[in-house]
Amino acid sequence: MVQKFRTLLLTCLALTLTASLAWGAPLDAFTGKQGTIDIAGGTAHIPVMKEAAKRIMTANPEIRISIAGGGSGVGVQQVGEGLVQIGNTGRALSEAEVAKYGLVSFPFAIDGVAIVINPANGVDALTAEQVKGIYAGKITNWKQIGGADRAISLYTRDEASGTREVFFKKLLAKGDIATSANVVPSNGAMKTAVAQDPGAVGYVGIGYIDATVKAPSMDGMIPSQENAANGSYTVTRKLYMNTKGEPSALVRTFIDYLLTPEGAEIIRASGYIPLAQ
Amino acid sequence: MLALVGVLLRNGTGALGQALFFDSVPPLAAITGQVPVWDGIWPACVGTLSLLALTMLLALGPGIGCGIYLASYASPRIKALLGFAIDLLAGVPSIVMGLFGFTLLLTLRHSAAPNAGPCLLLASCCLALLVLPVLVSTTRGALEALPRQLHLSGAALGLCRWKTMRHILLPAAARGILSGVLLAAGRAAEDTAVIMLTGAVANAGLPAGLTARFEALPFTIFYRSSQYRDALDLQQGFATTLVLLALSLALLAAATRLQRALDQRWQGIRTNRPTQHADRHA
Amino acid sequence: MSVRESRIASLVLGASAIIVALAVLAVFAFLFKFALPVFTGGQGACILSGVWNPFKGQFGILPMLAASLCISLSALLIGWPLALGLCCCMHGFTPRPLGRFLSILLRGMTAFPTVVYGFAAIFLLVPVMREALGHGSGLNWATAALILSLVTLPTMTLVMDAGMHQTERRLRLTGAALGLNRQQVFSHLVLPACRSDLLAAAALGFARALGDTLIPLMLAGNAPQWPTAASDSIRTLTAHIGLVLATDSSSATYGSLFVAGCLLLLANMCVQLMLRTHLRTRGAA
Amino acid sequence: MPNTTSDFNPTEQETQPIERAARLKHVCTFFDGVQVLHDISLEIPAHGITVLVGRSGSGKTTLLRTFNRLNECLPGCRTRGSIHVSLKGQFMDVHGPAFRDAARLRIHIGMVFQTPDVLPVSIRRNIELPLRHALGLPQADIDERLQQALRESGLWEEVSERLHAPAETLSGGQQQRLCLARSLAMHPSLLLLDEPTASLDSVSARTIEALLQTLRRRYPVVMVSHSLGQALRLADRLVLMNNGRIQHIWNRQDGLPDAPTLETMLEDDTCCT
Repeated sequence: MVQKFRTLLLTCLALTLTASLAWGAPLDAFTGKQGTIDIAGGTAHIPVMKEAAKRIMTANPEIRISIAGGGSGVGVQQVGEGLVQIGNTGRALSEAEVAKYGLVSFPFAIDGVAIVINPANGVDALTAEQVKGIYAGKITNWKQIGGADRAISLYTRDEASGTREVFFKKLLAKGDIATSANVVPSNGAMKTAVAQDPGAVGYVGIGYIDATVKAPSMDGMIPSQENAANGSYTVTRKLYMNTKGEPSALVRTFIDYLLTPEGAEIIRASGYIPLAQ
Repeated sequence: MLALVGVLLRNGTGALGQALFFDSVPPLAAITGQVPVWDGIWPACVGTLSLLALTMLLALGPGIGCGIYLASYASPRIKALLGFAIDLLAGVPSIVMGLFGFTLLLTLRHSAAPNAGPCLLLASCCLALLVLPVLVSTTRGALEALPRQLHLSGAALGLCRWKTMRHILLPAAARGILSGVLLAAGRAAEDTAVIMLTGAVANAGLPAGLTARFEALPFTIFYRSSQYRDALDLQQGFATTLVLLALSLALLAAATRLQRALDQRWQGIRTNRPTQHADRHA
Repeated sequence: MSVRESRIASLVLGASAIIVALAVLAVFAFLFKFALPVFTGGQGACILSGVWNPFKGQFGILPMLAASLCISLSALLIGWPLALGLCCCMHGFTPRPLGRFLSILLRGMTAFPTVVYGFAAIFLLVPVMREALGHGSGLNWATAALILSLVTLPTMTLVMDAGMHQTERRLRLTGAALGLNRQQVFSHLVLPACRSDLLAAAALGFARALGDTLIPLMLAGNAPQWPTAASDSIRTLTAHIGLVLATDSSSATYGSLFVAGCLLLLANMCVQLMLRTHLRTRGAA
Repeated sequence: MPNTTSDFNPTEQETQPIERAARLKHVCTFFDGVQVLHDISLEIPAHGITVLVGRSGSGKTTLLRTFNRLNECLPGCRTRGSIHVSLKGQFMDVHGPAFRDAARLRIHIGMVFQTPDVLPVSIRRNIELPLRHALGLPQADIDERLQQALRESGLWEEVSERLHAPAETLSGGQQQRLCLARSLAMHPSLLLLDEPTASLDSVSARTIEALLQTLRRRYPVVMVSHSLGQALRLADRLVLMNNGRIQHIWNRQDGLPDAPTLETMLEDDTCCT
């Protein structure tokens, strides 16, 4: 029995060792460091943060990283109050926020925000005007814009959402959002809701789009990460990490890690476009 | 209800397995915490259990103590006043309790402990407050439901108030009190709203101490239901609900067994029922 | 030795009572303390108004208060008669094995985590409701109320059952001696004698429905509008707190959190006071 | 042992050999302001059975409970007057300021209630529990007293085989004898019985009565009885109560009244009002 455990332990050690050797170069920056990094904020960032944290903690168990969501607003507030070391936002900080808390921003990726509808919906193209009409509550049935006879159900994000802010500014041009719109608390919840509701219209970060939802073209622009990267899709935003003042050594290492090629690979795998350093 | 469980089982069983708990990390290494688990729910299980233990540790003493106090020590005025306060506390929604934890934290940060953050201890304190009224009122109820004669018997035998309580009333009411404890533990294990605001996060690994953030099963379920990215994630979500369900039911079963054992130890062993019946008419 | 032990016991018990009392005070004091600046700062009128649109400087949370009350009342309307019906089943209106099975099932249901209901309902009930109502998203008042009634059902049933169990034990023999069968004893003697238990169950169910966060957050749609129809997507105070906690801590949005918390406390206090006055007048009569 | 006679502070030492077990002087008891006992003065002889009779509500049970101050356990009760009880050979004021702890009094006064009040524990623990926790006796003494008390109450033959069974499985008569045994095991200075046979069938009642006949020589007994027949059979001293007052006292050596006379007196409540 003991023998078995020992073999198992040895295998584990060996695995860890090979793993750390394989990822050698960028993760080397963490060797010998220890401490805690708490991360909170934008929900779009979570997959990236999680993968990065997984690799770092596997290579160096002395470092503990905790990741919470909550939305961009939470990110600003918690990092501002000093509750976390990194607060993620899916939008640029306002001047008031920077001034109030003394925050420093580190953009690391680009994400597009796209309208999504149920795959069963026949509509394939929308214009910005139509979207404004839909969200203002003026267009209430899909047949008014060439779809089937079905009532439109609106989905929007909560006020703390960076996705909402981008959508609101760049696509709606700060137009009205009807109060009857359903409010969902995250990108994932948006996708779940739209995937289930045949009459739904909502918006998510492009990284979240998969086969369960459909993203119609917008004013002729096809929403995809390539188009967002080359500038032919304009409803985009940057994803930021924010720290209160200059980051500590450990946090700085974490941020730098995401800007290495390995970091870029993680970002790409999560569906975003890495920002070249 | 059965349909609900059925659907959960159908959708969830597929994902039940080692991978659900430990992802790709070898179980032994994961359990001992040598290798952090990221996509498994093992840290959440440990988180929930430690949260539960800490909460009950904090709540049991004052809860049961206050229940006893109200049942037999308090003056009528205090009884009415404190009883009302407890009823009010019982009605505080869990999200408001979470909000309280949050305000408490902000206050602490601006005064005594500038480095305090959301953590296991804070979450347990708020959860303890949440389940306190359950403990107090079931303890009080169980004691007050005992026949008045039992108080008199104790006194007539020359036992003082505390000894009557300790040796006669408490054991007689143990069953009721235990069901209160169970109810409280159940609420503490399932509550999401409180810990959402006071320390539960999506990923933290095994709980690292009282002042660290932690993962918890109910929060993980809530998180997966809104953040899942693919079918596997969803299936794991279902499986996680099954795990939480199993945990709750295990708690229930354990308490029922304990109740039976207590009864037997206290009341004596019931044997040969037929003869006993004959004795009655002897 | 015995004297000392009992003195220590009274001290410990008294101390725990004081701890509990302090805890209650602390909860209320903190929330009111954080809500107070909202009113003294002049945001009070703005928050206690009817429109929520933070981008236009409108921070009214009254629609959410209405939504909270509507959802919990309708959950009560569905759940309470059901609970009463279940109680009848458990007290002699169905064969004994079924009654026993129900009682075990209900006890098990109390152990069901709320979040499980929410999770399952998103994938089971929501599509059904969408089709049944013909329009809307399926995330609405009706869906949330239905699930909430299911969540509060076991608690209400068990509270009723506990009261009835006692009363029935007291009255069964008397009733039987009067020539009544079990059902008649139940409906003519036990039920009227348990009026206050029925009421307490209702109050408890209402309070739990009012205080639940996850079900409305996951199922009611969260649109900050006045509830007008069962298919409306609405936002409760609890869900509002969950959604909005995230915002910048100086705005009126943030202040609205604490006002919402206080409103919930006040609503709950009203229920408690009503229950108490009722019990007292009944007790005096 | 802390609860022995040594820590009593006798307020009144009787010089002559004690001939009485207890003495009440001018005792008045109120419940929520309503007077239940009016100026009761009564002596209980050191030997024999004193039986209290009277109609329902005449204050018999309340009077019985003044001896061990059990009324204080009920809400809203207030008692005035002096109560002296002979405890382990010392005649002491148990209601005065020097005697604060009623529990110390009650371990010396055994009480049996109208309905058998067995604790919801095993037969053995019913007797053990007060011995261990009220008297603090070591296990050896407890075992000895247990057996002795069960033999005294005539239960030993019936229960020695199943001491670990729940006491509730005993018949009513057995339960009542168990309660008696529980009191006897405490070696009481005074035994209070509150209609001990009221809830029993006539055969069980006879068993208890026979038991009391054997106990009367060893313990002073105060007993409430509803049955005039029983009262006349057992009483060495008969106290008739009416409306919270003592109406008449008879001693056996002076002759007890016959049953019809007593019945007439019970029915006639005009004499005292």
